[in-house]
This record gives sequence, C-alpha cells and structure tokens, in this order.
Amino acid sequence: MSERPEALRFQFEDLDQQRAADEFGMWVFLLTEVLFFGALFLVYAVARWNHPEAFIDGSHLLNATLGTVNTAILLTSSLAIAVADLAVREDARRLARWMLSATLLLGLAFLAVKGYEYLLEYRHHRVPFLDRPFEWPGPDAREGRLFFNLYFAMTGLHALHLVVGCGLVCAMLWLNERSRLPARLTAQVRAAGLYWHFVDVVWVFLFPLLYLVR
Amino acid sequence: MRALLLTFAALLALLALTVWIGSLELGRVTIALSLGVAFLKAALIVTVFMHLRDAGTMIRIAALGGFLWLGVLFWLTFGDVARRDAGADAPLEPTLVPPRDGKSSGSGE
Amino acid sequence: MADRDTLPRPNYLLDGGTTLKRWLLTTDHKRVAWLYMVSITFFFLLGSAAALLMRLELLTPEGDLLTAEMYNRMFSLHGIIMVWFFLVPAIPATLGNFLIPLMIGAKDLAFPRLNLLSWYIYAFGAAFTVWATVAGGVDTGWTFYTPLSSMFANGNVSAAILGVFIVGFSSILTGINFIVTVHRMRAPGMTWFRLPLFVWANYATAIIMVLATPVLAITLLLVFVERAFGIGIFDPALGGDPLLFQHLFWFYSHPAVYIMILPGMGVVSELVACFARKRVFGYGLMAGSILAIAFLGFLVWGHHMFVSGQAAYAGLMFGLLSFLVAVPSAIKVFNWTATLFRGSIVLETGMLYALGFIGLFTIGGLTGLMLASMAIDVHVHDTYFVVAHFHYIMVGGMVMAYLGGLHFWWPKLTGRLYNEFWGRFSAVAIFVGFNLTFFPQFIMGYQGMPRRYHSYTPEYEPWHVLSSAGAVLLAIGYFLPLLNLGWSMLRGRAAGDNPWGATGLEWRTTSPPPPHNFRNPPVVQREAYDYGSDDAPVPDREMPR
Amino acid sequence: MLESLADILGAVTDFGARVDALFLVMLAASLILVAALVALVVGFCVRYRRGRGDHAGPRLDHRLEYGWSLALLAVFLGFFAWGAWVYVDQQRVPDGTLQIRAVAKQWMWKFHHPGGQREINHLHVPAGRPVEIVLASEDVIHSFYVPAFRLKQDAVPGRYTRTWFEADAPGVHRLFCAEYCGTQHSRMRGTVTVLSPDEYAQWLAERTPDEGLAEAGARLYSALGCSGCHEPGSQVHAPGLRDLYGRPVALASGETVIADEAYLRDAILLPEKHVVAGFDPVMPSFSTQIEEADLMRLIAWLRAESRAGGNDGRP
Ligand code: HEA
Ligand code: HEA
Ligand code: HEC
Ligand code: CUA
Ligand SMILES: [Cu+2]
Repeated sequence: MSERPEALRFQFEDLDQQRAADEFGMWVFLLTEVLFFGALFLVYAVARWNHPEAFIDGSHLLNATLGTVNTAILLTSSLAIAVADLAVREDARRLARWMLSATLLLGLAFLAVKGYEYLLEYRHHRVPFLDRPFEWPGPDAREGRLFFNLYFAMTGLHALHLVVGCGLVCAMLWLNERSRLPARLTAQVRAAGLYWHFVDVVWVFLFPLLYLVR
Repeated sequence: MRALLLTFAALLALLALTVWIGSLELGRVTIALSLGVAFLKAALIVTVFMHLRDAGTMIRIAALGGFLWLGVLFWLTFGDVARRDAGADAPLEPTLVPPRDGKSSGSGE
Repeated sequence: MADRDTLPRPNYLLDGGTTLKRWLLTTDHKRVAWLYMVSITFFFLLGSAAALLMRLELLTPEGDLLTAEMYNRMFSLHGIIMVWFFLVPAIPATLGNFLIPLMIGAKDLAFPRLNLLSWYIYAFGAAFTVWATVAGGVDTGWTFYTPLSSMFANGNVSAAILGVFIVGFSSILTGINFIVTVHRMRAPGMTWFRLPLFVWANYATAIIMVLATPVLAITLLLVFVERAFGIGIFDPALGGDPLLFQHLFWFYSHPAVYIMILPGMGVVSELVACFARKRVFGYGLMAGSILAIAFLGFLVWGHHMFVSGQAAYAGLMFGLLSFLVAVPSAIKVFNWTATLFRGSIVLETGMLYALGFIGLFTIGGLTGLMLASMAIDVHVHDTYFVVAHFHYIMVGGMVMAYLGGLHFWWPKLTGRLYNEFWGRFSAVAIFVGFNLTFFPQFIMGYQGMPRRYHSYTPEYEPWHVLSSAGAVLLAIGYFLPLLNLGWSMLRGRAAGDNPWGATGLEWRTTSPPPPHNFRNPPVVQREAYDYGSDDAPVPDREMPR
Repeated sequence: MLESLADILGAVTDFGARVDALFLVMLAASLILVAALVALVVGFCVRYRRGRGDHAGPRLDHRLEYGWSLALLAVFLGFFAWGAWVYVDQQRVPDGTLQIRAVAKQWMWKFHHPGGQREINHLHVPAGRPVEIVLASEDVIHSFYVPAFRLKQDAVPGRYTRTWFEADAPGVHRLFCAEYCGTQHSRMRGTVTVLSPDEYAQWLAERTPDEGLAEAGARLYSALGCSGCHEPGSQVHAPGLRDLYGRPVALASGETVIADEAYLRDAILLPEKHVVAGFDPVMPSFSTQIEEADLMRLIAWLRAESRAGGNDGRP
C-alpha cells in the first residue's frame, strides 16, 4: 500500500483494520444518536396522540414555506458534503475546498432561517416558556403550549447538532488545507459527512411532523 | 457523482411530494403518507449519501438496529398510551372538590 | 523469577511514567482501569456512608437523627451514586477495561483516547453531581419521577440531573469502544466461540449501554429544561403525561439493571471454571443466554409500573415478558452448578465470592419473579420487599462478583498476592453481614413497610433494628478486602504469571503485563476453558485444600 | 384451603387472601429451588474437592438441561397466569360500589363521601360492601396503600385512577402513601376504619362539621401563604404547625404556654404578642386579611392535623 505508515495507530495491525474500526465506531455512535432523537419523537407521538386537535392547530401556526426552504437548503448541503467526500477520496483538494465551504454556508443559512422563524414566534407571542403572554387562537391553549414547547425542544436540539456539524466542517476545511495524510483525511471527511447526513435525516422527519401534518 | 446528483433530484421531488400531501389536510392519512415519504427520503440519504450500500453487514445492522429498537420503544409504550381507560381523563386542574358529575356520585346511594 | 518480591519488567505500572501526570494523561487501558477503580471505590464509600446514616436513622420509628429532608437527600444520594457512579461502571470500566484487550489478544482497546475521555467525562459528571447534592441537595430519589422532580422538589435537582446526563455519555463511549474492540481487534484464531464468557458478558453490556443510555440522556434533558427553563413537556397542567416519563426512564433503567448484572455473570463464569478446573458447562448456551437476557431485558420495563395507572393490557405484556427473561437467567445458574459437577474444586477467595453470588442472585431473582407476578406487586410495590430484592441482586450479586473478580485478577493487576486467609474471612463476613442486613427487609416489606420512609410506624421496628445491625457488620466486612488488598500492594509476594493455573490469554503474559500487553502477538488455537487437556496450565503455587 | 392457609398473614379482603395464597405458593416453590441449589453446590464442593481425585466420569447430558429449562418455563408461565388472573380481576371494578373520592396532595389524603361528608387522612368505610376509591392528585404522584388489603394504586395528577376493595370485617388498618412525594412523604399516612354497615350509617349521620371546617382551613393554609413559611423546606425559618395544637410552646420571653385556640388566634392575628423561642419575629399580622370564619377554619385544621398524622405510633 502506498499510504504512509504514520497514519497507523499503535493498537492496530494494519490500515484496513484501522479503517474498519473507525467506520464501524462512527456508525455505532450514530446508532446512539438515532435512539437519542427517537425517544424525543416518542414524546411527540404520545403528546400528539393525546391532543390531536391542538397539534393540528399548532402546525398551522408554523411557517411551512420557511420550513420547506430550509429542508431544501439542508438537502443541498448534504449533496455538497457528499461531493466533498468524493473529492477528498480522489485527492482533488480544490473541489473539496469548494464543496466543504458550500456545506458550511448552507448549514449557516439553515440556522439563519431557523433563527428568523424563532424571531417570528417570539413576535407573535408563541414562546410559552418566556415570561410573557402566550397567544393561541384555538380552544386548547394549554395543549398549545405543549406543542410549542415540543417544537422548540425538538428544533432546538436539532439546531444544536447542526452547530456541532458546522464546527466539524470547519475543522475539515482546515485539515483539507493542511493534512499530509490522505488516508487519514479521507476517513475524517467520511466521518464528518456521516454525521452531517444524520442531522439531515433527523430534519427529514421533523419537517413533516411539525409543519405539515395538518 | 451521477448517483449523488440523481439522489439529490429524487430528494427534492419527494420534498415537493410531501409538501403537496401536507396541503391536502387529510388528517390521519396525512401522517401516514408524510411518514412514508420521510422514510423514503431517509432511506435514500442513508443508502447513497452515507454509502450504506457499500458497507459491511455489521454496519448495516448498526444502521437498522436503531430503528428496530425504536420500534420496540414505540410499540410497548403505545401498548399503554393507546389502551388506557378512556374515562380516566381528569379536568386539567383537579379542583379541591372534584366535580360531582354522574361518575362521581355513589351509584349505590 | 529471581527474587520472590520483584516484579517482571517491563510492566505497565512502572514503565511508561510513574508521575501523577503520566497517570492522568495515560491512554493505556490498564491504567485507565485503575483510574476508574480508584474513583468507583471512592463513590462506593460515599454512597455507603449515606446508607449507614440511613440505617442509623431507621433504628427508631421516629425521625430523630436526620430531618425528613436530610433523609430524603440521603437515599437520593445513595441511589444515584450507587447506580450510576458505582455499579454501572463497576465491572465493565475496571475489570472489563483491563481484561478485554488482554483476553482477546489485542494491544489496547480500539479507541484508547476515547477511553481516557470517558473517564474524564465520568469524573467530571460525577463530581458535578456530588457538588450539586452537597450544595443544595437533591431529594427526588434516583428515579427522578415527574412532576415531583420537575416542578415540586426543592434543592439542586437541575444540577444533579445534568450531572447524571453527563455521566451517561461516559457509558455510551465505553460501550462504543467495547463493541468495536470485540468486533475488530480479536487476535488471529480468536473466533467468536472461543471468547471467554467474560468478554461475551461485557460485549452484551456494551450493546445495552449503547442502545439504552441515549434514551435516558434525552429524558433527563427534557426534565432539565422543564425544571430550569419552564419548557413543560411532561407537565400534567399542559396535558403532558407523567407516566411517559416513567416509560422512558425504565426503558433505560430496566436494561440498566442488566448492565449491572451481566458483567458479574461473566466474572462468575471465569471463576467457577478456573476453580473447578472444568470447561464451563454448555458454553454455547451460556453465551446465548447472555445475549437473550440483553435482548429480552429491553421488553420488560413496564413491570415497574403495575400500579401506576398504566393500561392493564400493557401490564400483562410486561409481566409475561418478565417471566421469559427469567429463563436464560435460570439456565446460567443451572450451568454454573453443572460446571461444579465432577470438577476439581478449591475454595479460594474468588470462588467463595462466586458461590455467594450464585446463591444471592438466585434469591434476588426469584423474588424478582414474585414482583413480576402482577398481583403480588400490587401489594409489595414500593415497599422494602423491593428494596430487599434489588439489594440481593445488586449487592449480594454484583458487588460480590466484583469483589470476587478483583481478588481473582488482583495478581494480574498488581503482580502481587494478597493474604488468602483474610480474603476468605472477609468473603464470609460480607456474606453473613449482607444477609442480616437485607433478609429482614423482605419480611417487613411483605408486612407493608413502605420504602423512602423517614419515620415509620412502630410495628416494623424489630426488623429495622436487625437490618441496621447487619449494616454495621457489612461495613466492617467491606473494609477488610480494602485493607487486605491495600496491604498486598505494599507487602504481598510476587504472584507469577499464572498463580491459579487459569486458561485465558490474560494469563499468558507477565503479571503485571507490559505496556502493550504481550511480548509476542498471541495466536489462539484452542477453545476457552480448555482445562481438560493435558497441557492445560497448572497453578504455580500451592492451592489450599 | 389455600385461602385459609393465607389467613396467617392477615389479609382482610378477598383480593388480599388471593395475593397471599399466590405469594405462599411461590415462596414454597422458591424455597425448594434454593434448597436444591444450596444442596447441589455444597454437595459438589465437598464431594469434588481438589485432591480427592474422583472427578472422572461421564459429563452431564445436555438434554437434561433442555428438559429442565422447559419445565421451569412451564412453571414460570403458570405463575404468571395465576398472578395475571388475580390482577385482572382486581382491575375490574364491580357494579354497585360505594364510590369515595380521594384527592391526594402534599402531604395529606382528602376523602369525599357520596353524601358530602369529608375527612382528612382517616377514612371510614363499611364492611361487606365493595368500596371504590377514585383517586386524583393536586400536585405530584402519590399512592394509596392499605397493606391489610394488599392494595395499592397511584394517584396521578391530570387524570383519575381507580381501585376498589371489599373488607370482610370491622377493624382499623393503616393507610400509607407509597409513592415518594417529597419531604413529608413518610407522614402522609392515616387509617382506614372499617365499620359494620350499621355503624357506618350512624357515623355518616353524626359527622360533626369539624372536618369540613378543617378541610377549608387546609385550603386557607396554602391560599394565605402560611405554607410558604411554615412548611418544612421553605426558605423562611418558621416553626412547623402540623402537630402544634395542644402542645406546650416555649416563648422568647421565657414563658411556656399551651397552644390552645386562644393562643393560636393570637399567634395569627397578633404575631408579635408571643414570639416563639428561637425564631425571628418576621411573621406578618393577618388581622386585616382574615375573617373570623376563616380563622375558625384555620384553627380547626390545625387541631385536626395534630390529631391526625402528627403523632407517631398511634393510629
Ligand atoms: C442488577 C439489578 C437487577 C436485576 C438483575 C433484576 C432482575 C429482575 N428484576 Fe428487579 N429491580 C432492580 C434491580 C434488578 N432486578 C431494581 C434496582 C429495582 C427497583 C428500582 C426502583 O424502583 O428503585 C427492581 C425492581 C423490580 C420490579 C418492580 C418492583 C416494584 O417497584 O414494584 C420488578 C417487577 O417485576 C422486578 C423484577 C425483576 C425480574 C423478574 C428480574 C429477573 O431478571 C430475575 C431473573 C433471575 C432468576 C429468576 C433467578 C434464576 C434462578 C433460578 C430459577 C434458580 C435455578 C435453580 C437451580 C439451578 C436449582 N424488579
Ligand atoms: C449498587 C447499589 C447499591 C449498594 C451497593 C447499596 C448498598 C446498601 N444499601 Fe442501598 N439502595 C440502592 C442501591 C445500593 N445500595 C438503590 C438504587 C436504592 C434506592 C434509592 C431510592 O429509593 O431512590 C437503595 C436504597 C436503600 C435503602 C432504602 C431507603 C429507603 O427507601 O428509605 C436502604 C435502607 O436500608 C439501603 C441500605 C443499603 C445498605 C445498608 C447498603 C450496604 O451494602 C452498604 C454497606 C457498607 C457500608 C455501611 C460501608 C460504610 C462505609 C463508610 C462508613 C465509609 C466511610 C466514608 C468514607 C471514607 C468517605 N439502600
Ligand atoms: C413571613 C413568614 C410567615 C407567614 C406568611 C406566616 N407565618 Fe406564622 N410564623 C412565622 C414565624 C417566623 C413565626 C415564629 C415567630 C413568632 O412567633 O412570631 C411564626 C409563628 C406562628 C405561630 C406560632 C407557632 C408556635 O410554634 O407557637 C402560628 C400559630 C402561626 N405562625 C400561624 C400562621 C398562620 C395561620 C399563617 C397564615 C395565615 C402564618 N402563620 C403565616 C412566619 C410566618
Ligand atoms: Cu404522598 Cu408519598
Ligand atoms: Cu426491572
């Protein structure tokens, strides 16, 4: 193999073993993330089961257009990082740089839109946990609070993951310039990509459940 | 590269589909359909973008295992939530003197 | 071995830096195991001190020693510490960390730095929680039931929840590390069905950690935001469901009780095989039962909720599944017994602990079945019957197994031998003290003594007095191994590579092992527990009768 | 037969007797298993001690193990079925019950009889007739537990739960709160007095209004903010009131007085008059806020409370 031996950590016998271990480890980590978010979805499902009307009313109050735009942004960012992964693999560092930057920008754009939505929520008095009046057009104002609490908890946690993802992509950009160990870089970008796609998958479920199921 | 672009196109198409389904406002049916579309989208991302199609058995098990376990969590929790005594819902603010409706007066008196 | 007191070189204790800094920045799994061992011992003492205070308070029916609030803080502190900071990491993070790479013939875990990181996360989270409980106190019990924990309890609940949340990630990282290690790092020839049962047990434990802990994490996070920011999620006043919290909590915490027993079962399998000099009876079935327990363990959580107002339908399913999980447990007990049959048995310290485990685990398990028989649980739920049940399994079972394993592998950990007489003496003392402490709790539990009671009605007093007396004996018992093992580190004789004549790769390297475990990479040609063959290792010291 | 065997444990309901019977049978089965296990382990350890040299011979047959496991599974399923049968019977509330409402709150039980009679912590019910308890909670989860009935049911905020029992004979039994509910969880206890049907009718008829007053007093106690200072765990250092009535109180002035109605009245309206030893005189006067009737209610509650749960050991 042409890889430099420095890329091999002491506990492994060869690079194949190392690569397999790294990738498997990343997937097991994502498995824990699936359960982490999954339980949150269960909380949503139970609340919705108990109060279907309030949740339908609630989803009407969200801005589905912004949500759709955001979904498109995130899907595009996923494409960008997938291309970056390919580029790094072929050692096309310039393309990789462009694609990683695109990913980062799209991620930030998503966060900006999300922030704008939060601002709208705030202006319309739909942030139940702040010390200001909560306004709800329908009959079930209490359950409405529950809906918005869940909305903020779920999207907030997702946004937090996205922030971490952006940090990772920044790190990848830096490594892409500096790294002298292509084998290592490929593995790192692969791992960052897996994480990014996972965060995307979470949103793919969040979006219809919060904005669309009316 | 082609695979990536095709997948991306499919994802956008599915996004359009799900928005359209949502706009129909079909109640329960919407949930089922939207979730179906979401699973399709997730499957595309996972198999193509995340390279699950080239991955080994253990990685596939890890990827599916999470969903399987969530299935267990949902199944057994709803075994309770969906089957609770329907009459058990109390007014949200239990009053000091619970309402004296038909249920509460002693049927034996 | 030239001198009977010098240890072979190089070894991981002396080579690789002996300064505190080198220990705190180590990535050697054997040293990380020590970091964990020291910290869990500290937490065990802290949790025990709380238990001792509780037992003193319960000597009399009136609440005279502690105020009600103090008492409630004590059992919360006790439960939180004992479960998350002591028993969950007890065997996996210490013996497991040390032994898994050795047993499968690897140089280290797959991710050594991650391993050190999980210790730091653990230490930070645990210290944070202890700070929270000292500054302000937590009086929710270890179960954090809402809405008590989210809206009513006073004190530093948010911080404690955050601390447990943090420690959860340490568990998750350890789990990931073990899973990948067992899959990817096995030495040539070490096939799945040649793995020692201890590795199987820790592998299954790791799977549970990875699948269950995230659910606890998110659940605690939700309680935290509800309490700290008023983002009501379980709040009944908003139409939230307090029972949903219980489902999520027990979805973690029942599997977690298997996190707290499977590694012990693994230890006992090793000890019984070695000290009976026989291959474990029904190896395949033993490995299978471990996996079956891990899997079925995920399906029974609702047996903690039989009187909570959960639907009867769900209760029936959970009850039935709870009985199913008992079958693989019973198979294990049976197979340990069958391993003894026609063995060549010595009652070394480790073996005494192992036998104690078998008996006490069986009692705890059978009373678990009574609890799972729904009608009985209606009566004894939240009484001392439950308290006795889980102490039989967790203290009588897992702590015994931990101590047994610690004695068994002590020569490997330190290269030295402890005093055998005091070893056995303390095993017996702990066994007696344990039963005196917890058996009376079954009786008063069935008579209706509720748990988490600071003061109680006088008819239960005699049983409480017995129980408190036992706790004092138990306290003395627990100090003996501490002294004996501590003494051996200073004065013990050098142990030699394989003092018990055990099979297993860990005994094929020196005691203590060199930094990267093996001088020559091992190649495995035999199945585990190959005690029957002619060239099986023999004890290199005289065994007592 | 089994039920009469169970009598030694003293359950006083049919459900309780069935629980005891199941328990005793499982206990016997467990004892047999444990005895067998101990016999085998000890026996093997003695017989096959190292150095005795008789450990050669054929191994155990694995078919034995499968047979044994299946047999055990069958026994386990039998126990499950038995327990589930008793449990399901108990879940089904029969027709024609006497329905009593119980409202749990930190840290007391309030019972409402169908005729409007109310009581706190001490429940009176007739024997020989199914009594249904409908449970609600005002704050956290509590649990209604009567050991002599082998009966327990959580009270969950935001919904009703229900349970029922039919007591065989008159008697007084303990009532506990079994779900941990905060600081005074262990004090949230009382009694269930089973009366003969005649006595019960009489008891209903001669209910003094005292308890009704106390009930309202309890509400005032939190509504007026007394609980904010006087409950254990509050930020203010103020004396506990729950077992105050009738006790001697040491005052800052050095005197000792008995906490009777007059003293309590003064303490509430003119707190500076008698300051309790060891406390700062920070309690505000309530003379402008409390009407006479409410004062009566408060004092009635203080009295009821001291009689009820306060004193250890006396049911
Ligand atoms: C390590 C910890 C551990 C383990 C392993 C178990 C194991 C089991 N537990 Fe336990 N349990 C706890 C820890 C544990 N538990 C804790 C901490 C609580 C309280 C939590 C709280 O509320 O704070 C609890 C509470 C608890 C409850 C709820 C009680 C209540 O609150 O009302 C129930 C109810 O079903 C239960 C059941 C069981 C069962 C069926 C098993 C089974 O897995 C047991 C299976 C084992 C056997 C059945 C023994 C097999 C042996 C034989 C059959 C003998 C064979 C004989 C020969 C060979 C001769 N447990
Ligand atoms: C690993 C788990 C574990 C362990 C080892 C123990 C060990 C012990 N436990 Fe614990 N216990 C739990 C887990 C555990 N417990 C849990 C989960 C709960 C439920 C909590 C809840 O309800 O939320 C509980 C609850 C619980 C209760 C019920 C409280 C109540 O409901 O009101 C009691 C009462 O007797 C008790 C007693 C004991 C005793 C006597 C020991 C003994 O084994 C301890 C004996 C040892 C000693 C006494 C050593 C003394 C040491 C010192 C004095 C050290 C000095 C100090 C320093 C040097 C720092 N425990
Ligand atoms: C701001 C806090 C505060 C509030 C509110 C308050 N108290 Fe007090 N109370 C105290 C303090 C402090 C004392 C002890 C000093 C004293 O005797 O004045 C006390 C003493 C008492 C005593 C005498 C106690 C004894 O042990 O002899 C009674 C009775 C009493 N309060 C009743 C009430 C009632 C009834 C209310 C509500 C209507 C109330 N208090 C509201 C702080 C308060
Ligand atoms: Cu109410 Cu405990
Ligand atoms: Cu359990």
